[in-house]
Amino acid sequence: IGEIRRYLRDNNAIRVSRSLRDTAYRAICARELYLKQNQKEPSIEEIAAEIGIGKEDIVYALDAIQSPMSLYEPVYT
Amino acid sequence: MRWNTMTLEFESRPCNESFARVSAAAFLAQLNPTVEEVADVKTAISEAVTNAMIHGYRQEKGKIQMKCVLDLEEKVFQVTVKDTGVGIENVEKAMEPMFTTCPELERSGMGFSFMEAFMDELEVRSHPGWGTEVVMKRKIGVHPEM
Amino acid sequence: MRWNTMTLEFESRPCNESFARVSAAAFLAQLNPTVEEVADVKTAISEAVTNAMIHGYRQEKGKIQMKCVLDLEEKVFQVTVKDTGVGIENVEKAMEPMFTTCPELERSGMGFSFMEAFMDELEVRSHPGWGTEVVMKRKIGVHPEM
Ligand SMILES: Nc1ncnc2c1ncn2[C@@H]1O[C@H](COP(=O)(O)OP(=O)(O)O)[C@@H](O)[C@H]1O
Ligand SMILES: Nc1ncnc2c1ncn2[C@@H]1O[C@H](COP(=O)(O)OP(=O)(O)O)[C@@H](O)[C@H]1O
Ligand SMILES: [Mg+2]
Ligand SMILES: [Mg+2]
Repeated sequence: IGEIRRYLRDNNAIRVSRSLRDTAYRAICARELYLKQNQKEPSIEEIAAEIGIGKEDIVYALDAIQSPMSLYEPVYT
Repeated sequence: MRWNTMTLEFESRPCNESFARVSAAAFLAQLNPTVEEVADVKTAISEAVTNAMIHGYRQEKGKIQMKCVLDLEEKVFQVTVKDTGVGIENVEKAMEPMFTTCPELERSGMGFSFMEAFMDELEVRSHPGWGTEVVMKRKIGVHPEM
Repeated sequence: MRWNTMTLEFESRPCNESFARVSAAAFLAQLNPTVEEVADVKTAISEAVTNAMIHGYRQEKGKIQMKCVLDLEEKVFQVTVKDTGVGIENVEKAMEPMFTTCPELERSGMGFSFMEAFMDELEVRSHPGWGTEVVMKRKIGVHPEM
């Protein structure tokens, strides 16, 4: 049932959870590339400059994928 | 439990604008909005917070309070942005499209018009010397999905 | 301007934990941390907020206050998580690794140990009936190389 619900949801108007996942994915890729090229951790600002998304929004997106549960939890608890 | 509320208080500095917007968006996420709904709400909040900083406090020190309320049953998001800055002499006039007291700042005078356009309800309470309070509401999940 | 502060007040409900964590992390972003530094701070905040909800308010209604201060010159992040719940009888004992008053909740008793491990400083003030205040500090940008 969870699968079906998720399927339906993903095919409706884009949910925030989905766009957050995209942002997080790009941030993770940018971080890995930076690590490979510079042998050190990039700062949030360097990632932000790379993918053209604000620092705060990147932080939010990375949090969202870390706790996927909170995004799928029903609202009425 | 039908309601959920939060209050955020922060300093009137440009660097705090995006953090305030993200905090509101993260709170609003509990209503499971679409990307567009969040973008609309963020734009409206941005205008209100920028007004508090530029007009309310004239870029001087001051505190801005943002209060968000979620109606979890009706799926309504309400946000109040409040400053204790200079206030507005004539609210009705200030809300007219294109009206601005800072043309030199390259402001468009469309801030209130944007808030009205992106939210379902907009209410402005202001008195000179007391400050300004902007209350906005937006129902989430009404627009039929593609 | 050396300092920047914000205060967030929210209800003691599990669904607010992630939003509070995100707000703090978004504010911290101004110190330009690495992804890892953000993750460390978030873990510590998570533990403190969860403690307030589970132990402080015993899952009943209550307000949690989170205050964040940025030292923009020294690049230090300070966060205070405060509840006005039941409070702690013996703080020293509560902070011991593995100590827990709720073994049935499958809590590990490692919350305070995590806060200590992930932050540079941890201070706990608590009195029965008054509530609990957890103050944590973390310097950002000290471990630039892996
Ligand atoms: N928080 C506020 N404090 C004082 N004056 C305000 C505030 N918000 C708006 N105003 C007044 O209302 C006018 C119109 O605001 P707005 O529609 O956002 O246009 P703009 O910000 O581009 O001037 C402003 O020029 C200002 O005079
Ligand atoms: N905010 C709080 N209010 C009341 N008691 C608390 C609070 N935080 C911690 N405690 C007490 O300290 C103990 C240890 O906390 P912690 O190290 O986080 O472990 P755990 O949460 O797994 O029990 C808790 O079991 C509880 O008795
Ligand atoms: Mg404006
Ligand atoms: Mg704990």
